[in-house]
Amino acid sequence: MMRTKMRLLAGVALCLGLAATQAGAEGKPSDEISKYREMLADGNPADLVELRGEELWKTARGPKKASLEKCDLGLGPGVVDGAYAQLPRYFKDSGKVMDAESRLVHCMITLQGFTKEEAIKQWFSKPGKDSDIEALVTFIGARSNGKPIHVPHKDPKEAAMYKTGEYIFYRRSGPQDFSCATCHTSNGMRIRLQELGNLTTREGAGTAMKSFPAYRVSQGSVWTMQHRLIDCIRQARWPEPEYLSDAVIALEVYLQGNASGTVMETPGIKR
Amino acid sequence: MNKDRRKVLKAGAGLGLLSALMAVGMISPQQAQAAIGRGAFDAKTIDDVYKALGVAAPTASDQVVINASDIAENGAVVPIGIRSNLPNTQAIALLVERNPNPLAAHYDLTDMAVADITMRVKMGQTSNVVALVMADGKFFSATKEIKITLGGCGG
Amino acid sequence: MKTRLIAVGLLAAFATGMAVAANKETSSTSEAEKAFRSSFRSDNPGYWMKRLDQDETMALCSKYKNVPPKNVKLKIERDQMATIRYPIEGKLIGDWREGEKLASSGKGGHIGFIQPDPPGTARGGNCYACHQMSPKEVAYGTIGPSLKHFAKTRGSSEEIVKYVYDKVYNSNAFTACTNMPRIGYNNWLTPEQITHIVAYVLDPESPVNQE
Amino acid sequence: MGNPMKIRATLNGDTTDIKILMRHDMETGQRKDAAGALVPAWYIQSVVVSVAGKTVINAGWGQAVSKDPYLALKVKGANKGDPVSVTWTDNKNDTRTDETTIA
Repeated sequence: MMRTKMRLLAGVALCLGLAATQAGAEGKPSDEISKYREMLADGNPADLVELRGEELWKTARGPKKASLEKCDLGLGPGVVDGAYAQLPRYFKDSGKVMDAESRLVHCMITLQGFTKEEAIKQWFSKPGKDSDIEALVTFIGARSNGKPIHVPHKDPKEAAMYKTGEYIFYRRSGPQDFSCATCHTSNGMRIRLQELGNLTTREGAGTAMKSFPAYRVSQGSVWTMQHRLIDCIRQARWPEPEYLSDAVIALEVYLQGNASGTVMETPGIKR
Repeated sequence: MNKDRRKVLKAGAGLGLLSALMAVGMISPQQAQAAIGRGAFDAKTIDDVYKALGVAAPTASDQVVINASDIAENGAVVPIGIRSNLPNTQAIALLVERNPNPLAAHYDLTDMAVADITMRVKMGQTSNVVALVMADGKFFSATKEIKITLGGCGG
Repeated sequence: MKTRLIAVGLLAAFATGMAVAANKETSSTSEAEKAFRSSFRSDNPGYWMKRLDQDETMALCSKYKNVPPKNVKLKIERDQMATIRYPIEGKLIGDWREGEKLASSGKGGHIGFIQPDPPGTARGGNCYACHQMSPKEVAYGTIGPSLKHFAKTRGSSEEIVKYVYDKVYNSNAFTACTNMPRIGYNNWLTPEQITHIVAYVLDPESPVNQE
Repeated sequence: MGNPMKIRATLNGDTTDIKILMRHDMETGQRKDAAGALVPAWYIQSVVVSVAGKTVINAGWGQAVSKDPYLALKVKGANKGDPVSVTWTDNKNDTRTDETTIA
């Protein structure tokens, strides 16, 4: 009911007609949307999620009754500050290129003794059931605020992942002929009223990547970058890649690589 | 005290009664909380909300200001601020005309409060929102239309 | 007017696509495709996974990042032009009111384990995601050109009617590797539904051609 | 019990800005779950804000208040260091109080 479905156009068009006669001093749609976003920015519910993540990080949990404080996110055991901004990266211990989320899950398995299934059982929140992973990633992300994204993909394994990410970015298929590139390779375009970043540029990729994890008001929860990308792929009408799969991490390497140099500012707040 | 009593009586059984009672120290906030009828929240039209609150037609006033964008990208979260420049503002309420239950929130203000409140509400569709204010025992209002648009991929 | 409704020549095109694309690719591309393909749950139904298959057009557009060399571009456009099919009744202008609903809806077609569409969800054309149409709708996208007052500026001759139908049916017949989906060719909408969108664009009564 | 709130209270001149974020799903009673069943209404019905022990605002809320509610208000005559207390109560009589001091 509250989430009124699609009959909107007719309604909106009608109401616009009315509004035009009622109030001559209407703002431009783009200005009004900016105002809407400004009003949202002051008071991001993700701040509460971040606090919960910090608690979870420090709490001894799992079969090994250990906290995550010794987790190596790429800058050494226990170093959280600035780590998110330099992920994904290649990890020798696992022999894989890992993003913040796959590395976090790795630590939940190795340090806390969870199985992978247990660790990722609830990788995103549902109404009434908050996700621990989401909270932890929000905490980790915020500890990179003020730091520039730096994913140079110099290691051969990272370079290969960047190439794979680029390949997937341009790969068209499905009943709408979509690829990521369909919406995200031009400057200054909109889908409906939503600006689309040109993700092949530092500015476009940076604007997107610096603000995740982000609270999405349409979903009423924080979305991690994994969630963001998996849902983009759902919107492209493809089957979903698995959580933490290489396709998603490869896209992240590509996007973080393109965004490198942009200063982190999380958690964001989005439509 | 006499003057205050009259004010209380004038306010009637509606929105401002509790704050008025609280202001003169006749009841505590806890009592006020328990005493506020939920009926107004169940009302299905603005008129019925007014009836439940004991409000006759409020006077439109440019001293009541709604601070909100004309367009909201998502109806699940619509930020709305209400400010009253009227002296002795005792209560503020927000109504969303086309929601199933128009009354979204009401606030009884004590002397310490500035009549300037911001909140976020759900709107099922494009609608007028009404800011209802009780000041000095009288009711005033402001109205603004907020359009709920579709953002993103639309799926 | 042709009045055939051919079921769809899609499957063959899907099947041949991958092979054509794969031939000339470097090994890094096939590694990338392998990494991509291995990223999906093994219990995805086959008819979902089919959506990852590429026909020749998709494969070529991906390979050239949507900027194909001239000869490839011309070949795609020629091949795609030949795929266009028309409704049985032969009438290319339908009901603009139905067209408006289709143009406004971005629903339908979502699959997957997380948030698939409820059964029976109707597919929309989602035109407003990319195009301005009725001047009264403010929430329009700008990925595609504005279609506001389309019939007012370009008329609604038989040629224009056919052009709009053909373009919606198979956008790649006119511009290879355009961002616009091949809405008829991919069976996203039926030929009849496309005639409604044509009406929404061209009917003088349609909001698109009003102030 | 509920989850902690985030309360910011800052003195600017003679006015104190109080900004409150609460963690609550604010179920309207009109949403359907994945199985198509209505999710029962569960939402905050009252919020009381007090400064230095005195009530400033007494709010009644309906189902229309957004998930993870946000409330901003202003107070006159408060001082740095004064305690600010916020209490919400929902329709299942769950309640939560958090406090901060004016900075």
